[in-house]
Amino acid sequence: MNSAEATRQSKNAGAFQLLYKYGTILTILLLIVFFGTMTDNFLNYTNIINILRSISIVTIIAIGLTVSLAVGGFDLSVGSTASIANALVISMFVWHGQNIGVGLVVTLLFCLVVGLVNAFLVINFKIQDMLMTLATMFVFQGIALTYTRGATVSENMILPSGEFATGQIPDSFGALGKAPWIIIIMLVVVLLVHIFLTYTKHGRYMYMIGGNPEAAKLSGIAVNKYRLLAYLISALFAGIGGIILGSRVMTAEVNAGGPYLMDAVAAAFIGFSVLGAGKPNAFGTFVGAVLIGILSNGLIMMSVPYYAMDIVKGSVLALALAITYFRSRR
Amino acid sequence: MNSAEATRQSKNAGAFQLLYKYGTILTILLLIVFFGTMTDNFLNYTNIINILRSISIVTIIAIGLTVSLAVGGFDLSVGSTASIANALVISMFVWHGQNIGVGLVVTLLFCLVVGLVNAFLVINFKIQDMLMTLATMFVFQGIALTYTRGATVSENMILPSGEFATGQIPDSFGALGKAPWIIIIMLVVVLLVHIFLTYTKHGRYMYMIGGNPEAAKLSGIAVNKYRLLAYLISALFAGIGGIILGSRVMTAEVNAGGPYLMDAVAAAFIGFSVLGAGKPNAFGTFVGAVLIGILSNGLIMMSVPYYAMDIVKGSVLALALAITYFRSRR
Amino acid sequence: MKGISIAFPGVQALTEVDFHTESGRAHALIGANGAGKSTLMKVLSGAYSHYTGEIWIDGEPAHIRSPKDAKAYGIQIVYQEVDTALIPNLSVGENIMLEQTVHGMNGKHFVHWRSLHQSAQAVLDRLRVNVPTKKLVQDLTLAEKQMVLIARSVTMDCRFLVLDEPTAPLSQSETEALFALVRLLKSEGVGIIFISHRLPELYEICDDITIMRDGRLVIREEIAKLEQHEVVEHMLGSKLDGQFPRRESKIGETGFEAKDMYDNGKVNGVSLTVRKGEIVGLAGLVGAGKTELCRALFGASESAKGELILNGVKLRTKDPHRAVQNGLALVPEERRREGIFVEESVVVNMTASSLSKFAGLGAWLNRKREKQAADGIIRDLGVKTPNGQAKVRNLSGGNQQKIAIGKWLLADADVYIFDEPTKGVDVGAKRDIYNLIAELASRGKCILYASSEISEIMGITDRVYVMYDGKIMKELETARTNEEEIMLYSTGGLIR
Amino acid sequence: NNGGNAGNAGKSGGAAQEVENLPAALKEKGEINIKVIRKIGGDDHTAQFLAGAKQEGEALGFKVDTFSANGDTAKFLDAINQAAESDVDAVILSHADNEASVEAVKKLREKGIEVVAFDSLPAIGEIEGVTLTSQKDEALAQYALDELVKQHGENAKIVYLWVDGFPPMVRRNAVYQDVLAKYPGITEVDRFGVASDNTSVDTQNAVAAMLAKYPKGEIDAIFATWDAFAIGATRALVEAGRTEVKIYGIDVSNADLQAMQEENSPWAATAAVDAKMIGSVNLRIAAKKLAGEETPATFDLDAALITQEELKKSSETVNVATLADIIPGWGTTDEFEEDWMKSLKEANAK
Ligand SMILES: Nc1ncnc2c1ncn2[C@@H]1O[C@H](COP(=O)(O)OP(=O)(O)OP(=O)(O)O)[C@@H](O)[C@H]1O
Ligand SMILES: Nc1ncnc2c1ncn2[C@@H]1O[C@H](COP(=O)(O)OP(=O)(O)OP(=O)(O)O)[C@@H](O)[C@H]1O
Ligand SMILES: [Mg+2]
Ligand SMILES: [Mg+2]
Repeated sequence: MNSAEATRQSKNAGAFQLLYKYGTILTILLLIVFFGTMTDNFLNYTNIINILRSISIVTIIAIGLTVSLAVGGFDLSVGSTASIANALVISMFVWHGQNIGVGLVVTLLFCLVVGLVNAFLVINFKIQDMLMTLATMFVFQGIALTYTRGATVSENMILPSGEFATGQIPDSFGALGKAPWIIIIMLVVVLLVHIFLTYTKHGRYMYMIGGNPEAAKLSGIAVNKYRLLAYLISALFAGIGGIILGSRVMTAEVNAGGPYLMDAVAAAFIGFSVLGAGKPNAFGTFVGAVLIGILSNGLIMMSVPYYAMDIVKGSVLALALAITYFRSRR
Repeated sequence: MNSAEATRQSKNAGAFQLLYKYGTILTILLLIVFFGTMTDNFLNYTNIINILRSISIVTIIAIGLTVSLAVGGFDLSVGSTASIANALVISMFVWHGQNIGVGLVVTLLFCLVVGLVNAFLVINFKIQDMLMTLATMFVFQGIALTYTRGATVSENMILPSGEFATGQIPDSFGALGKAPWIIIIMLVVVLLVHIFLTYTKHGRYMYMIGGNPEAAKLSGIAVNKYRLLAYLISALFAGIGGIILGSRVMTAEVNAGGPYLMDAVAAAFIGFSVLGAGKPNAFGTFVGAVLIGILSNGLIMMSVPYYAMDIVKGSVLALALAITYFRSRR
Repeated sequence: MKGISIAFPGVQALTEVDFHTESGRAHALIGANGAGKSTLMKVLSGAYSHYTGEIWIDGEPAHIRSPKDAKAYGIQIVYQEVDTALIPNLSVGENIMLEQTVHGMNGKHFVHWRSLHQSAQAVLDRLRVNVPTKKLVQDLTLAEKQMVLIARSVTMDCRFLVLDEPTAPLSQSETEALFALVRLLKSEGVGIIFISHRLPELYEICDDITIMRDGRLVIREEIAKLEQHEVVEHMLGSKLDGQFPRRESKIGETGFEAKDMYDNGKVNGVSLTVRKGEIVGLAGLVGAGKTELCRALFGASESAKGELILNGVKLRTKDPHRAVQNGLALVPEERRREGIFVEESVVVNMTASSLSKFAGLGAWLNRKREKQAADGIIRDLGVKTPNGQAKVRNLSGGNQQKIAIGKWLLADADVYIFDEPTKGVDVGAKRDIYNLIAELASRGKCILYASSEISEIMGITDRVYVMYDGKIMKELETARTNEEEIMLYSTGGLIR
Repeated sequence: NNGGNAGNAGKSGGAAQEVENLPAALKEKGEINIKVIRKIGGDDHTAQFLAGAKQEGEALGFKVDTFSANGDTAKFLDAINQAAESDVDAVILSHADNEASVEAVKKLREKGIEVVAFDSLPAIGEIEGVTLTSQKDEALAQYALDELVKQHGENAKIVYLWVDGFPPMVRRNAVYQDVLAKYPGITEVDRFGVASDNTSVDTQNAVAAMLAKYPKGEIDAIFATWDAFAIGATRALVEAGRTEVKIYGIDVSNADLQAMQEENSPWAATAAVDAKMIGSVNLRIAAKKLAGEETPATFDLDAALITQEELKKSSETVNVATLADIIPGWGTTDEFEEDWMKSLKEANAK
C-alpha cells in the first residue's frame, strides 16, 4: 500500500467516525427537515409536545433497561413489570380507595420486589440474563393478568362480587400523565440516570461490570451488589413507566406494558451509537426514543398506512445498528 | 477439605449431572403422572394426538431457530417469517388461484429470500445476530401486514377492488394441517435436522462455528457459508411452520406467526439441557416443545384460568434454564 | 502460606503447598503446565475462597478469602490472561485508575474526570510507558494491555506484586523495561512473585525460587544455589536431555513462496520462500508483524495483498477455508481464542480441520474412524486427557496447545505455519512440540516457525528471516549466525 | 381550511359544483379530511370497519386516513392528539373506552373538529356535538343465546368462550348471566378465553383439550362471544370429529362465513352487525355533522342473526357482501344517507 492510499483510508475512517458519532442525530435532523417540509403542522409547538409526550413512557422504561444493559445484563421483563405497576396503581385507587401517596409507594415497592426476584434468579443461578428475564417476563405478565383476572381495571368497573368499584383516581394522579408533567418526569429521569452513570462512581462500577465482570470482581467491586442494584433500578423505572402509563390512560388494560418492550429495546440499542459512546447510555437512549417518536409521528402525518410503519421502524433500527456495529468491528 | 467431604461433593455432583441430563424428561414424566391422575382423559389417545398437533407448528419453527442458534446466531425473525409464509401461501391459492405445487414453491422461495436478507445483514455488517434480526423481525412483520393490507386472507374474501376472491384452497393443502400429516411432518423435520446436526460434517461445522467462530475460521471452515446456510434453514423451517399454520387454520390472519416466537425460543432453550447436550439440538427442542404443550393442555384440562398459565409456563421455563445453567457454571 | 490445598470438581489442584517469600526480594515460582502456580497465586490474591490452609503475613495469620482482603494486605496480582482484568469498553485512564475509583473515593460519589486522566498519565510517565490515556483498552496491543495492568497495580498500596507470566507476550526491550520496573519496586521494598517459563530471565532477576509439580511443593531455594538443569529436573521429576531434537535436514526444492505481501501497514512488502523439508524461522520482537504475516499468508486477514505460490502453482487465498484446501495449516498464537473449541471434546477438536476425511457419502460422519485417528494423535503428542471425549475446557494450557497443533497433523497439509507454538508451554511439552515439528520436516513439509524467542529459532530452524517493522530485515542461515546477530536485526540495527 | 389547500379545493369542488343540493357548510369547506382512529387492531372486524369508512368517505370525495393502534391505548391517545393538531375536519373514533380519551375528545371539539365515536365510553357521548354509535351488544348476545336455547332446549350443557376486560365483553357477559339465571337447566361445563395475538389458535388448542376432557354427550353447544373464539372452536371440533357440538357465535367476517358453510360445520349461528356498514354509517354521521345537519347523540346499529341453515339455502357461497341476499337489510342500511350524499357519490363516480 502506498502512503496516498493509507491517507485516503484514514480519511475515510475519520469520516466514518464522524458518521458514527453523529449518525443518529443526523438521521433525526434529516427526518425533521423531511417531515417539516412534507407536512404543514409537523414543526409547530403542540406537535413537538405531542412527540415528547408520546415517547415519555417508552423513554422511562428504556432508561431502566439501559441500566440493566450497563452492567451487562438484559432485563426483558420491563414490559411485564410496567403492566404490573399499571394494574397495581390503578387498582389501589379504584379497588382500595387509597390516596395517591399510598398508591405510588405500594406500587414502587412491589416493583422493587420484582427487581429483586430478577436479580436473585440471574445472580444465583448464573443464568444468562436475557433468558432468565424472558422466563420472568412470562411470570410477571401472568401475575399482572391474574391480579386483574384478565380484565381492564377502571373507575366504576363491575367487581366480581357484582358491585361497582367506588374508588376514584385522584386528579393529582391524572396530572402526572398530562402535558407538562409527563415530559418533565421523563427529562428528569434521563438527566438523573445520565449523571448517575457518567459522573458517579456507582455508574462507573456498573460500566466496569458490564465491560468485564471478572475483572470488576477481582478489583473488589461488589459485582453482585451492583447487578442487584441495576435490576432494582430497571424494575423501578419500568414501574414508573407503568404508573405514568396508568396516569395517561387512567385505566389498567390487560398486559398494557407488554408492547413497550420492543420499542424500549430499540431505543436503548440505537442509543449505543449516539455521540460515539459505544455502550448503553441514558442520553443515547433518549435520542433513540426521540428518533422512534419522530418516525411514528411523521409517518402518521404523512398518512402512511399503519401496517407499513413497522417496515420503516425496522429499517431505521437496522440502520442504526449497522452504524454502531460497523464501527466496533474496526 | 477432608476426603469424605470431597467424596460427598463428587457424589452430589454426580446426582446433579443426572438431574441435569434427565431433568427435563423427568419433569415431563412428572407432569404426565400429575395430569394423568388429576384428570380423567389426559392420557387417552385423542388427547395425546391433540398435544402433538398443538405443538407441531411451534416445533417446526423452533427447529429452524435451533439451527440458527447452533452457529451462534439467533434468528428472532422466525415468527415474522412464518407470518409472511402464512399470508403468501394462502394468498397464492385465494388471490391467484394457483395449485398447491406453485403455492408451496413460491412461498418457500420467498422464505429463502428472507433468510438471505437476514444472513446478508448479519454477516456483512457484523451485527450481533439477535439485534439485527430484531430489526428484520419488524420489517418482515410489516411486509406481511402490508401484503395483506392488515386484513385476514380467506376464501371468498372481498378484494380491494370490491370483487370476490374466487381462488380455492386445495384440499390436499388442507390435509397437510390435519392429524396424521401435521404430526408426521413435525417428526420428519425433527429427525432430519437431528441427523443433519449430529451425524453430518455440516452439522459438526455449525456447532464448531457456534462454539468458537474465530477458531472455526482458522481451522479452514467456510464460516460465512455455514452461517448463511443456517439462516436459510432457519427461514425455511419458519416458512414451513407458517405454511402448516395456514393449512391448519385455512386462513391467513394478521401477523399469525408472531406469537410463535416466544414459544419457539422457550422450546429451544429448554432443549439445551435435554440429555445433557449443553447446546442447541433438534431432539432437545422437540422435548422442550412437548413440555410446553403438555403444560398448556394439562392446565386447560384442570380448568386453570388462561391468565394464570403464563405464570406456570414462565416458571417451568425458568426451572429448565436454572437446571441448564446451574451445570454450565461448574 | 501453609498447607494450602484446593480442589475443583475432579481435580485436586493443590495439595498441602507451603510457600513463603519476603519483602524486597523477587521470588520465582516455576513448574510445568498445570503444576498449580496460577492457582496458588489466585488463592493468595483471594480469587478462590474454598481452599484449606493458612496464610500468614508479618507473622500474623491473614484472613484472605476475597480479592478485597488480599488488597487490604497490599497483595497485587497481574494475571496471566490480561484480558480478564481489563475493562475493554473503558479508557486506559479509567483502567489504570480502576482501583482508585473503587477503593480510593473515600465516600465521595462523583468521579472527577480531569484529575483521573492526569493521575493516570503521571503513573504512565513514571513507568516510562507511552499509551494515550483516553484510548479505549479494546484498541490496545497485548503488550500495552500488560503495561496498563502493571501501571494499575502500582497505583495502589503494593507490598507484594504477583506477576503471572508477564513476559510471555513481551518483546526483549519491553521485558527489559519491565525488569527495570521490577528492580525499582524491589528497591522500594516490594516483594515480587514472578511466574515464568523462561529460565534465563528468572536467573536475571529473581533471588529465590519455588518449584512446583502436580499441585505440590517440590523445593524452595535461593536461586543461585540451583543450576538451570537442576531446576528443570525438579520441575519434571526426571532428567531432561537435549531440548531440541538433533536432526538431519533433508531439504528439497522450493515448496512455498510468498511475494510482496502487504497488510494494512503491519506487513510491508514481505517476500519469502520455504523449501520442502526445511524449517524456516521468522524471528523478530513482539510487534514486528510476525503474527500479521502468518495470518496474511493463511488468508485470515481481509486486508492482505500479495502473491502466494505453492509447488509452482499460484494460489488464490482470500480466506482460510481456501488456504486449508490448498494445503496450508496455521497454528495460531492465541490458542484459546483462535485454535480450539473449549466446549467440544478432544476428538472433535482433533478432526476439526480434516473432517471431510471422516465423512462418507452425503457428508456422513464415521465416528469410529474419527476416534481412532484422534487417539493416535493423543498418543503421539502425549496429550494428558482422561479420554477422547473429555472437553478441552478441562485440559491445561499446554495440552490445549498440543491439540491446536494435533488437528493439523490429521489434516496433512503441505505448509505448516507455527506462530509462537511454545508460548506458555512447559519444558516437557516444548520438547514434544519441537520433535513433532522436526518430524514434519523430515516428511518433506514446508515449515514456517514464528517466534520471538531467539534461542528457539537457533535451536530448531534451518534458515531465518528476521522481521522488523513489518519488513524482512535479513535472511540468515541458522548454522552461520548467532543470537546476537539475530537480535541486532530484530532491533532494527544496520538500517542505512 | 386555509388557502394552502386552495388547489385541492378547486379540484374536489369541481365535482361538488355539479351537486346542486350540496349543503352550504360543506361547499365552503372545500376538501374534506377525515381521520379514522381505532384502538384495537389485528382482526377482521378492524379491517372491515376501516375499509367501510374509507370507501364511503372516498365515494363522497373526501380524503380519509385510517389508523389502528393495535390495542395500545397510549398510541391511540397519541394519534387523537396528533389529529387535533392537523387540519382534519372530522375524526371517527373506535373503541375509545378509556377515561383519558374523554379529555382528548374534548380537545378535538375545542378545535372545532367533528367527532363520531363507536363503541366508546358513555362520557364521550356527553360531550357537546359528539355522536356515540354502538353495536347492540346486548342484542347480539341475546340473538345468539336465544338461538342456542331454541336448538338445544333449556337443559343444554355448554362451554362458554369469553374473556373479561373489554366493555363489549362485559355487556355480553351480563346477558349470558341473565340467560343462565332464566334457564337453570342450562349448565356451563367449562370456560376458556384469551385475548392474545393468537386468539384463534389458542382457542383451537384449548377447545381440543376440552373435547378430550368431555367425551361425546357431555357438551351440547359452545357459546362463543367473539368470532375469533368461534373460528378456533370450529376448527377444533372439525379436527376432533365432534361436529355434534354446535357453536353459537357473535361477529362475522368472510372467513367466518366460509367456516360456517363448510360441510359438517358445527358453527350453527352467529349474531352480527356488518362491520363495514358500521364504518360507513359512522362516516355518514360525520359528513352530516360537517354539513351542519342535525345528528342524534347516540345511534345503535341493528344486529342480525345469521344461521347456517339460511346460508346453506343459497346456491352460491355467501360472503359478507352477498349476505344481503339472505338476510334482508344486511349491510345495506340507508340510515343517514341523504340525497346530497347520493348526488355527491354520483358526481364523484364520474
Ligand atoms: N477453575 C478451575 N476449574 C477446574 N480445574 C482447574 C481450575 N483452575 C485450575 N484448574 C486445574 O488445576 C491445575 C493447576 O492449574 P494452574 O492454572 O494453576 O497451572 P499453572 O501451573 O499455572 O500452569 P500453566 O503454566 O499452564 O499456566 C490444572 O490441572 C488445571 O486444570
Ligand atoms: N489488536 C491490535 N490492535 C492494534 N494494533 C495491533 C493489534 N494487534 C497487533 N497490533 C500491532 O500490529 C503490529 C504487528 O503485531 P503482531 O502481533 O503481528 O506482532 P508479532 O511480531 O507477531 O508479535 P508477537 O510476538 O506478539 O506475535 C504491532 O505494531 C502491534 O502493535
Ligand atoms: Mg498459569
Ligand atoms: Mg505474534
